[in-house]
Order: sequence, then structure tokens, then C-alpha cells
Amino acid sequence: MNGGVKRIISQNVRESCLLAVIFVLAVAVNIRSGGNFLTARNLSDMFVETSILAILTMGMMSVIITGGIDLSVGSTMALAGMVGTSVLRDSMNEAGQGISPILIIALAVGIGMLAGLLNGILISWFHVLPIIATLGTMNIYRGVTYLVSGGSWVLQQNMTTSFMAVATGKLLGINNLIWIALVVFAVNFYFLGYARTGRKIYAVGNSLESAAVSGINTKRTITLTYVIAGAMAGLAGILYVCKYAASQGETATGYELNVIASCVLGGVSVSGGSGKVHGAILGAILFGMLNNALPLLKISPFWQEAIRGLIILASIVVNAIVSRRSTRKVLERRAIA
Amino acid sequence: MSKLQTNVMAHRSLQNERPFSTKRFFLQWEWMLVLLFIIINVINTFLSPNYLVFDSIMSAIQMFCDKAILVFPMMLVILVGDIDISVASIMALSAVIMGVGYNAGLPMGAAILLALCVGGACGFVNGILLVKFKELSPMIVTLVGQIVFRGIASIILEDGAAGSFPSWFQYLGWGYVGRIPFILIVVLIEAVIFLYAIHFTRFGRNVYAMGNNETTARYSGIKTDRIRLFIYVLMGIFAGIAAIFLASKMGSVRPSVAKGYEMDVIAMVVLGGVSNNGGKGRVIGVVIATFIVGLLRYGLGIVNVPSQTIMIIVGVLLIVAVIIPNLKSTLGGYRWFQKLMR
Amino acid sequence: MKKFISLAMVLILSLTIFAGCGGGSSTPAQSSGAAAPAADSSTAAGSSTADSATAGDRVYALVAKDVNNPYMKKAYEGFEAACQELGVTALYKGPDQATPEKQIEIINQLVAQNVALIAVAANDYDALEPALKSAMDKGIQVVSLDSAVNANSRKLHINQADPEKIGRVLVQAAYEMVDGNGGMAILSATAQASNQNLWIEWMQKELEENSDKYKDTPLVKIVYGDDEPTKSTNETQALLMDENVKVIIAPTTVGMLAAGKYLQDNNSEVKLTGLGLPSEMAPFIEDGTCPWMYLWNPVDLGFLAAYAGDALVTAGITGAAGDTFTAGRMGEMAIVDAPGGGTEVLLGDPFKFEPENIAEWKAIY
Amino acid sequence: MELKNIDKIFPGVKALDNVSFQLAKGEIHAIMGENGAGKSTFIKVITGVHEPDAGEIFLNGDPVRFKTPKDAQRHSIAAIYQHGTIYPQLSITENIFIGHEEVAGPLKSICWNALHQKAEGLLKDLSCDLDPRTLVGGITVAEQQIVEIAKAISQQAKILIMDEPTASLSRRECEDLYTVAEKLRDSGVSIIFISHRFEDMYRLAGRVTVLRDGKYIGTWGVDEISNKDLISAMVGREISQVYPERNRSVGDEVLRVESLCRMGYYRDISFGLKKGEILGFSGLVGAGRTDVMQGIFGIEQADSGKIFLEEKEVEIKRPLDAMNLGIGLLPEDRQRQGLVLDWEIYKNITLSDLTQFTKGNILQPKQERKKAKNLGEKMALKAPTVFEKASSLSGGNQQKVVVCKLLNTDLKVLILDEPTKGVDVGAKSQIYDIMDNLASQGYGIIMVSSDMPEILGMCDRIITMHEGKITGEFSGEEATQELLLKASMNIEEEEAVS
Repeated sequence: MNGGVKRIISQNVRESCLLAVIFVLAVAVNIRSGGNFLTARNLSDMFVETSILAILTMGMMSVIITGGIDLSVGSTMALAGMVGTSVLRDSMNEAGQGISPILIIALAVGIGMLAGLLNGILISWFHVLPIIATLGTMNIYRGVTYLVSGGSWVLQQNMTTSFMAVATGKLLGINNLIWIALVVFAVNFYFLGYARTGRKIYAVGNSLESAAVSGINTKRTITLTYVIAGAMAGLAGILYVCKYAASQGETATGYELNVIASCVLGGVSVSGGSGKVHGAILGAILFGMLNNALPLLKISPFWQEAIRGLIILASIVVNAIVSRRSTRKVLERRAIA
Repeated sequence: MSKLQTNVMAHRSLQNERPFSTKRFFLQWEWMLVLLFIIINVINTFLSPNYLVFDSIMSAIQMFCDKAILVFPMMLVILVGDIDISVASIMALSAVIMGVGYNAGLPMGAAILLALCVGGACGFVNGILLVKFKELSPMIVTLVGQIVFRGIASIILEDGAAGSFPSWFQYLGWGYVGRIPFILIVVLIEAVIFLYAIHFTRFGRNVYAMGNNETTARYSGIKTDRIRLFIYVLMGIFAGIAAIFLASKMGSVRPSVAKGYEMDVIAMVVLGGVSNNGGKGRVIGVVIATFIVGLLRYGLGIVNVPSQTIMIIVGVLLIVAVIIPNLKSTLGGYRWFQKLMR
Repeated sequence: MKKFISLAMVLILSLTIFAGCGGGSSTPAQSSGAAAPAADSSTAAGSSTADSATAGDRVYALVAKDVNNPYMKKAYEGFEAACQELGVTALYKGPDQATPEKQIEIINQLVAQNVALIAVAANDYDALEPALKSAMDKGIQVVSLDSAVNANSRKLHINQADPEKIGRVLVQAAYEMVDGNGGMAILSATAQASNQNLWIEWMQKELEENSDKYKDTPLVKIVYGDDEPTKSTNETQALLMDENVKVIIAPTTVGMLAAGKYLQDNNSEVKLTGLGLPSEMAPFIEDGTCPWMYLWNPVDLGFLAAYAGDALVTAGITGAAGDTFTAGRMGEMAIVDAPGGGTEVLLGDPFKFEPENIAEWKAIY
Repeated sequence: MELKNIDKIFPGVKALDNVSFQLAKGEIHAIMGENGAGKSTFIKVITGVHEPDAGEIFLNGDPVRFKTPKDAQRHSIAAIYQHGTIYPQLSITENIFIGHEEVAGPLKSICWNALHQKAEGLLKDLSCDLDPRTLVGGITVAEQQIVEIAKAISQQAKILIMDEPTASLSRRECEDLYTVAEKLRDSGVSIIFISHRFEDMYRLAGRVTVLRDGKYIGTWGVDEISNKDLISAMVGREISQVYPERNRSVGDEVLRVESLCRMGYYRDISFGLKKGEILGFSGLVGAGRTDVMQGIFGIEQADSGKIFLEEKEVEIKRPLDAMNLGIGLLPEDRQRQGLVLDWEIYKNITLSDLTQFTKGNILQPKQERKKAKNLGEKMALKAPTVFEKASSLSGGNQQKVVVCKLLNTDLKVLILDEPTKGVDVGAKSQIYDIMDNLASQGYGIIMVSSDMPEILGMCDRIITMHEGKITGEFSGEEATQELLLKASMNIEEEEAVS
């Protein structure tokens, strides 16, 4: 048993460290904030906030594993959210009844997938660099969102209570959003860890040529990752507008950077090929924690951004150093052999 | 096929001159840009009578020239195969420090110098991180830079604004030489300098080599690290310069200035035909592209196309510009495409 | 090869461009009914060019903080109505993001179209000065509304309500809501928003001047939600961690909405007041999360702006204190000196929205 | 399985010229040929990586077309590639089973424990006791080769292709491979076996097919054909003729290296190089020869050790230092390290030193082209103009361009890492002549090569390396394939070398 634990830790050094950091930070913040942090209310708030980020992170990580990047998730969120809620609004009757939330969510996810598909095609079939392609679509999707919205917002009174219940409702005393995030996490954990297709993503990220030679359809795999990212963005988008009961053109502007940041915090290597699902989720949690803790610590709003940035910087530099250490170990082993 | 033939009929003596071929001359991305440029202007003039007025064009140019200043160093960054998304934040930081410095009693000249130094320092930070930690991608490093630099700016100035610069300072952003905006002249001079540096010097050649194949460049004895560091510092300094002109344009500075500039700049460079895999593209192309984007925005604005639609158009333009050079490699396999080519 | 390429380029480009122009007028189609104003604006936009081209017809332009801000849309409704009465073309412009840089560009474009009037809701108090000045040099009248630009860069400011009144009345409201016992907190927009900061100053003044009255209702904290739902919610959350906070003042529609939603979801005891759109805030006023709040009528604000501008353009007033003009149904309006320098027209006192009247107003704006 | 007159054309070269080939069930069929004879391309056609431009493939009589590797896999054809297809950041198990992992349960989920055990088993058969959970990036080249083999075996293919599987294996590991291969053969698997090593062939193969310059030369039963005939079949002429006569006068020492070390790559490397001498470095792939050269050239600086140039100790931090001192390196992988592929020939040539072409900081393309022309013609570079893109040249000519690039700077020491890799025979002998020529001009030349005949044919002195250590030094006269092989294997295990 103990051995088993040892093995798990030895194979998840970075993740374990991350977990430790999170705990230490939590305690520290709690003390500094006079016990306001580790309260049931605040924790649940924090996790609800984080759950959306976590969902996006799950989507983004597979893109990053293939060595790509998706800057368009923020815009995709807005688009999916806006379309979903607009449909909902137009479907509402006087009694405040409308299409069932499930359908709306499905619709949003679908739109997200379409957006992702476009990205994927541009990148894998037309050989556009991910950053450029998604930079372009970022503008496009955002613009389309504005056009769809016609410049007006969809607000609480345009949403059915059943729809808003998605974000506010609880199951076993835990907010639905958290449940959804957990499900996404579980699925992704299975997909990237235990499904052939999932492993192919890693293969492609490790070495495109090798993957091609060993009969993996690289184009399809890459496209798939962007579709996944898009789908997650769609889901996150609709949940986002549902949570804040307001859907606007500028919903989630610049959100993509948070997502990328939490992937990086979670040790997903941006050069592609490696990154663990549980690592990424921890990264998201850590990032969410920062967002939640900094105001709690009564840190001047003007300091928060810089602090956030420095913490990310620190984490990636530490990551780099750690991995250098490990390669050095390998060399030593070789030297002895 | 054709290549095979050249090999077959190969002979011992090597030609080191080749006749000027109009075909080769006109088969260049730049000509398409020129074409595009003309089309846009035609369409604009045709859509709005207010478009083709010398002064209004000039003032339009004045509007996007502060971005144009960033375009050329960004071109260098992309040429070596990197990307820098922290420029906007560097601008904000150096602008803020300049403003604060001036309001703290520094002479304007010193404040300007300060801004340049700050910009250079930021660039140095990016560069040194990338050189020392080769495993980090430029995307991430400059992303962090983007967050941190603006963060520092907002620490310094909090919710305040700095400014009330001396009156002559406004000339930088708004002044005219005759009927030509001062800033346009600055940009053109800059363009000439970069043209020279990129196309006619050893430095330029080395940069292209790096962008095409960094390993080969290293094996050929090029100090790749030094060049990369230099380029990022340069990027930073020019961000500082842009910041100065922006400050003069806005008359006052806040930590929030120049948000989103980096994306526009990158778009201009890429449209200019600077390959996003590095190592390809020309200054002239970038110049044209800058004016295309700027005047397109202006033209559409002047016929009151809603700004969200303009977003879409620019986005599409960007992607199309990148796709077209790849078309051959993408569709080359398909019969119908090969037919089209004939 | 390349021939084909350039051909493709031409095609795609012209496509995008016409898509663009189409996009403008196709807006109403896509946002059926829900966004009537959008429809109006863009059609107006479409036509206006033609007019300003052919007849020397005047164009009055309203530059919004950003083009997707419903509050601004409301203002434009009034502005447009006024313009129709005046028989001039109304034009609605705004950047896709609320930044001064982009507003400068837009102002520049308007100058190029030689519109007669620019009414701007500024994203920055000073930054627009050079642009607006050059506009005025070209003989274009400039008024600011909602959030002002500095005195040198405007003929006249249309003040939705006396900032002093707003500041004081909000604090008094908060005081009543906690019956004189419990800390206050302010959830503002961006730290740069000029009008918010002005109101906050007045709130603080109110607190200082009768400090004995407010001794049990101290101002605990000022936070900034950057007019962004996520951040506003996070900040609200952080505020609630502090037991002293019993009431939140949110002088910004976005912040107020976010705060209201959060309080409602956690059915918290903390009260909320501030400046919000009735249509947005109705649910919270009805369920008592926000007992009452204030706002002026943005439609009237736009309406007044148009008439004031028109007076500058046609009636030959210079926007000096003491000038008067008639603003259609609103009757005679007088120009007074503004506290921050320059001159302004006052729309009137902030209007109080409470459970009794919210029902009727939420339908209107 | 049968292939009929297969053609494959790459820009600039006809890699396969109407090659035919039969493979019987349960036979081990060796394919032999020089570097660049088209063996690898041939394999890639069979495994569907390349589609043939002409010709057809039959499996058990019926024709098949392999568009993608997947098609080939569906017909249960598996291959070990010469340059392994490894995923450095994935575990050994994954590398072995990627693409065909066993899935179980309703979710079709991969059961790692089972896989790890299977992997362990496979490795055991190859008597290699690595933890299948370790990342492949962290094991030696030889170990990676073994993983490759395990991977191929794991696919339970009907047809198994091994491209140079023994290239970097020690004697014992080879023996294990042989036994495994025989086991497979007896179980009815057909194996195509590609190797430079004659004893591999004699030990395993039933028949041998020879390719030369992409052409099919012939197929013989192993016992029908003598070593000598085989070689001449491969080379096309008497082997001795390929190499220039060795009548160079060796001058005094130009380069000396003393106890050079880089942790994990090589240990106390010491040797000297004289003017006009060609010094050969022989050894298995991954023996650390390339690393040593890169150490000397300043690509990856050595941790410790001294380098003397003409008796003066020098410090080489980066390639530029080396080049300024007059040391030039022709890198192992010319496409990745030697050339800027979509640059014109002349730009490539002058890249190594542009200072001589600048007038007050401004480049003088005319002068560049002139120099390029001169060098190119000296090297008998086959190209119409100096404006051709490097990518459009054949392997041999590309290599010549890289050589020109070296000669563009004035050097004392030339380090040539696998100079004839993937170069057609004609160009090969030209390159040999060039080397001889340069040597007689007084250059000191180091030649790293895995191709024993060429080392034997060219070098005045030969140093062998194994696992980062120098294991032997022979004069050109005394050296034989046998000796070199022994030295390149671990000296300790001195069992029967047939």
C-alpha cells in the first residue's frame, strides 16, 4: 500500500508539488485573511468560479499537448453563450417558459464544436500556424457574436428560471457547475489516459513524423483536439452566461489567457507532448484560487494583475528547472551504465 | 517534374548570373498586396465621397501610424520564428513611467529617454528568459510579460492618469510637416532603416537563416542567442517609441492604454507576407500591408460599417492572407486544382 | 499559379468587404425585434452616408463608450428621436471595446465625413482632447454626455444628473437601508472611469461633512469590478467576507447587475443600491435584494444631447453659461457653469426606482 | 508477398527504378545495398509511407494498394525503421503499443497494468530489464532500438520489416534478436531484414536481394553467393577501386584533444590529428562519435578536457570560435544541420562566413555568387546555376554544397560526420576524391562513418568508440572489418565472431 503511494508520487512529482503548494497557499491565505478563506461558503464560491475555468482548461490542454494553442476560446464562449441565450429568449412565452436548458446547452456545445472545427481545418489542412489561425478566428467569432446580439444584452428576465437553475441549483449540496466540471474532468481523464484516440493525441504531440509513420491520421487527430477545445468553450460559455444571468458581446474577453495560464501552471508543456489531466485541473484550481484569494487578502486591486503574472512566471521557470534536473539524472544514469 | 529535368540537363559549369525575368519579378506576394491595396482604395473611394481627400487620408494615416512604428521590429521577431504579444503592455508601462517621470519634475527629454530605457529593459527581460530557458516558448514568455508589465504600470499609476505634457510634445502625435503628418515621416524613415538592415546587411541575412533553420544557423557559426536577445530589446525600445507617440496622441497616459495593439500589429506583419514559420517576407510587403489594414479600417469606418463587422473583415483578411501561399501545398494533390493551375 | 492566387485574393477580399457593408444593414435581420435600436442605428448609418454625400444634409453623430452598451443604445434612442424632430440624420458610432484610442479613431472618421455635431460619451476624461479640438477647429460642434471630457475639448456637457446629488443621495439611501448601522462598500467600474470617480468623491464628501451621522456606517472599502461580470462578482464575494459590510453601493450598471445576482443567489442579508437600468435590475428590486436605486432617463439624456447640440449648430448659441435653448418636449433648458470647469446642461435630479414604479419602467428601458 | 517493377521518384532523384521482389511465407529475406541504394525508400513503399509512382504490390496473389501506413498495418505488415519512430515523452510501454493498445471493458479503456506486464515480457525476450514505465527519452540509443524491435514484434505481423535493427546493438543483444527472429520465422512470419553486416545476413537470411542506386540487381540464396561477389554486386565494381590511392604525406600535429568529457555522452576522449591525415572514427550508431565532434566544434561544450590547435590550448565556446580557429564541421544531418533548404545554393555556401562579402556592412551578392561558382565548380557541383534551391538538389550535390560551405572559410581541420550518408555511388567516389584532395593540400581531416568499407578505404588511422569511450586505434593498413567490429562491440565480450 505504502509502496503504491510512493509509486504514485514518484510518477507525479510535479502534480504532487502542485497539490502541496495549493494546500500551503490555502492555509497561508486563510491565516492572512483572518479565517475567511477556508469557509464552506467561500470554498464553494471559489470552486463554482473555478469550475468554468477548469472545463475550458480540460479542452485547451489537448490542443496544447499537440503543440498547438487556441486563442479563440474566449470568443467562442461569447458566441455560444449569445446564440444559446438568444434562442432561449426568443423561445420564451409570457409564462416565462422556454426551450429546455438541456437543448440550449447542447446547442451551445454544438456551436462551440463548429467553431473548433473551423480552427482545426485551418490549422491541419491549410497549414496555418495555430496562433495565427486562432488569432484570426478570435476576431471573427467575437464579431459574429456582436452581430448576433445586435448590440443588446440577454438578461435575467430573458432567461427561463429552469435555465438559470442550472448554475444556481445544487445536487447533494454541491453546485451543479462543480458537478459538471467533475464529469468533464472524469471523461477527459479517461479519454486522455485510457482511450486509444486520447493517446494518439500524445503521440502526435511527441513527434508528428513518428505518428504519421506508425499509421496515425495526424490531421484528423489535430482537428479533433480543436473540436474538443471548441466544445468545451461552448459548454463553458453557456454556463458562464447562465451563472451571471447576462450574455453580452464582450463576455469572457481575454479569458483565453487565463486558460492557457492555468494549463501552464498545471505543467502542460507548451512545446507539446506531455501534460497530465489531473495536473491541468490542479493548475486551474490554483489559478482560480489566486483570483479568489487576492481580493480576500485585501490586496490593492492595482497589485493583483502583476502578482498573478509573477506567480505564473515563477511556476513555469520552476517547471523548466525541475525538468532539467530530471534529464540530468537520466544522463548520470547513462554515464554509469 | 521540372526540377528533375534541370538535374538531367545539368552540366559542370555553374552560372553565377541569370537574366532578369519579368515573370519571376511579377510572381511575388508583394504584387498581390499592391493589387489588394489598389482594390481597397478603389472600393473605398467608390463607397464614400469623403474617402479620397488628401487631408482626411493623411489624418487617417496619422491614426494608425503609432502601430506602424511597432510593425518593423515585430517583423524581425516573427522572422526568427518567434512572436511577441507583450508589446502593448510594454507600451503601457513605458508610457506610464514617462508620464509619471515628467509629472515628478523630470525634463520632458529625460522622461522620453526614460520611456525608451524602460521599453528596452522589458524587451531584455523577454529576450533573456527565452535565451536562458530554451524550452519555454515565446508565446508563453511574452504572455507572462503581457500580464506583468501592464500590472506594474497599474501599480505605479493606480487609477490616476499622468500627463499635461508640454505643448510641443503634442506635435509628435498631431503635428504636420507641410500637409504630411510628422509621425508618417518618422515611420517612413524607420521603414528605410529596417529595409537596409534586413535586406542588405549581414545581420539581416543571419536573421533569415535563423528563421529558416536555427540549427543550421548555429552550425554556421551565427550567434543565435545574441541575435534573439538583440531583437527583443529592439522590439522593447520601439514599443517605447510607439508609447511616446501614443502618449502625445492622447495627451495623457493611463495603465490601460494600447490594449490589444499587439494583435493588430501581428496581423499587419503576417498579412505583409512574413511567414509565420519564420524566415520569409520582405519589408516592402509589410509596409503595404500596414497601409492596407489601416486604410481598410478607416475606409470601412468612414462608411459607418459597424466596428464589429470590421473585426470580422480584418480577421478573415488575416486568415486568407496566410492560407493563400499554402494553397498549392494543400490542394496540390487534387486533380481539379492541378487543372486550375494550367 | 500566382494569377489564380491573386484572382482568389481579389474575390475573397471584395466578398469580405461587401459582407462588411452588408453586415451593417443585415444587423436588424439577425437580431429580430430584440434589438430594434441596433436596427435603426445601422440603417441610419447606411443612409446617412448617402445623404451627407448628396444633399448638404446635416448629420448628428453619437459616439458611444462602446457599441454594445445597452445603456448607450437607450441614449441613442432619445438622440435619434430628437434628430427626427429636427429633421437631421442621426448616426450611431462606437468602438468594439471601450478604449479612448478607438474613440479617437472614430472621431477622426466623423471629422472626415464632416458631420455637424459630435456627441460623445468619453472613455477617458483627457485623452480625447486633441482629437475633439481638431474637430472643433473644423467647425464641428462637440458636446459630451454621460461621462464628460475636459472643458477645453467640448462646447458643452450634458450632465445626466448633478454628480453631487448622485453622490450624496446614494450614501443617504445606503444609510436608510441599514437604518444608520452597518458598514458601506462601493463597487465601482474601472478605476479610470471619470464619472464614477467623481460620484465617489461626492460620496466621501457627504460622509465627511456629517461624520457624526455616519459614524456607525463607515465606508469600509472601494473595489473595482472593471465593468466585467466575473471580476465584479469576485469583488462582491470578497466584500461579503467582511462582516462589517452591510450595504453595497454600485454606481455602475454592470457592477450592480453582477452584485445583485450574487446577493440573490446566496440570498444574503446585505442590501444593494446604486445606479442601474430598471430593465436589468427589476428582478432584484422586486425581490428586495435592492430596495430601491437611482438612475436618470438615458433616453432623455440622448434627447437633450441632440437638442443642445442642435442649438449650438443652428441657434448660434456658444455654450456659454447663461445661454438657453428649448429642447423639444423637455422645454426650456439653461446652460450653467460646470463644477469641473466649462459649462453644462443638467438633465435633472436622479430618478428613484422602487418596487412601486419598477414594473412600469422596466418595460421602457 | 510480391512487388513488381516499383518506381518511386523524389524531386531530383529516382529513388526506386523498377524494383521487383518476392517474399515467401516464413522466410527471412535480407536486402543489401550501400547507403542511398534505396533500401529505406523500398521499405517505406512496402509499409505505405510512400505511394509508388508505378508498379504494383501483391499479397498472397491479390493486388493491394497502400496509401497510408494504416493500410499496410491492416494487412499486418510491421516495420522497424532505421531512425526509430520514438515518442520521447511517453513510456516504453506506450511506445511499444501505441496505436494498437489492448482495450477492455464497456469503455474500451486501456488496461495499463496488463500492457506494462506484456511490455516487460517482450523486453525480457530480448533480455533487456528496463522498467516499461520509464520514458523512452531517457534511455540509450541501443535500448531505444530494442524498444523498436519489441514494438514490431508486438504487432504480431505476418510480414515484419527490420531496417538496420542491429546497427547499434552489442553482440549479445544481436544474438537475442537472432533467436527472436528465428522464433518468429518458425511461427510462419516473413521477415525482410536490412543490414550492412554480413554476419547478420549469413546468420539469419535464407535469400538475399541486392539493390544499387535504386535498381534491382539480383536475388541469391545466401549459400550460393560469396562475400566478394555480393560486395561487387552492391558496389558495382571491385571495391578497392572506389577509393583513391593513399599516397599522402602526413605532416605534424594540427589538432590534439585531451581527456574530453561530457557527462552521459562521452568520457576521457584523447587523440591527435596530423596535417594531411584522414582520421577515421568508427563505431556503432550512438557510440558518441557525433557528440565528441560536436564537443570539439562547440555545439555542446564538453564538461572537461583540453583542446590544442597547433600546440596552443584553445577554448571553444560556440561554433564561431571553432571556425575562427580553423575547425570546420560537416554535420551528420545535412538537411537539418547543414543547409537552409529553401535558400539558393550561393546563399547556403556563403552563410558560413559573410564578412568577406561585406563592403561597409552592405552585402555584395555578386561577389557571393562568384565565390559560390568557383567553389561549386571545384566540387563538380551538378546544378545549372547558383540560384537553384538547395532542396532541389540530389543528396550528393547537397552534400557538396555543405562541403563548399566549409571551404568558404579558411580551415585547418575538417570534421566530416557521415559525409557519404544517403549519397549515390557516383557522388560518393567524388566526395572521396575531394577528401583525398583536401588532405593532400594539408588539411587535417576527421571522418566519422558507420560504413566500414569506406572507413577502411579512406583513413590513415582509425579510432573506434563504444558507449562514449575510445576502444581501439588502428593504422589504415592493419585495420580489418573484423578488428573494427570487435572494437566497436564491447571488447570484454570476445565470443565467437564468425
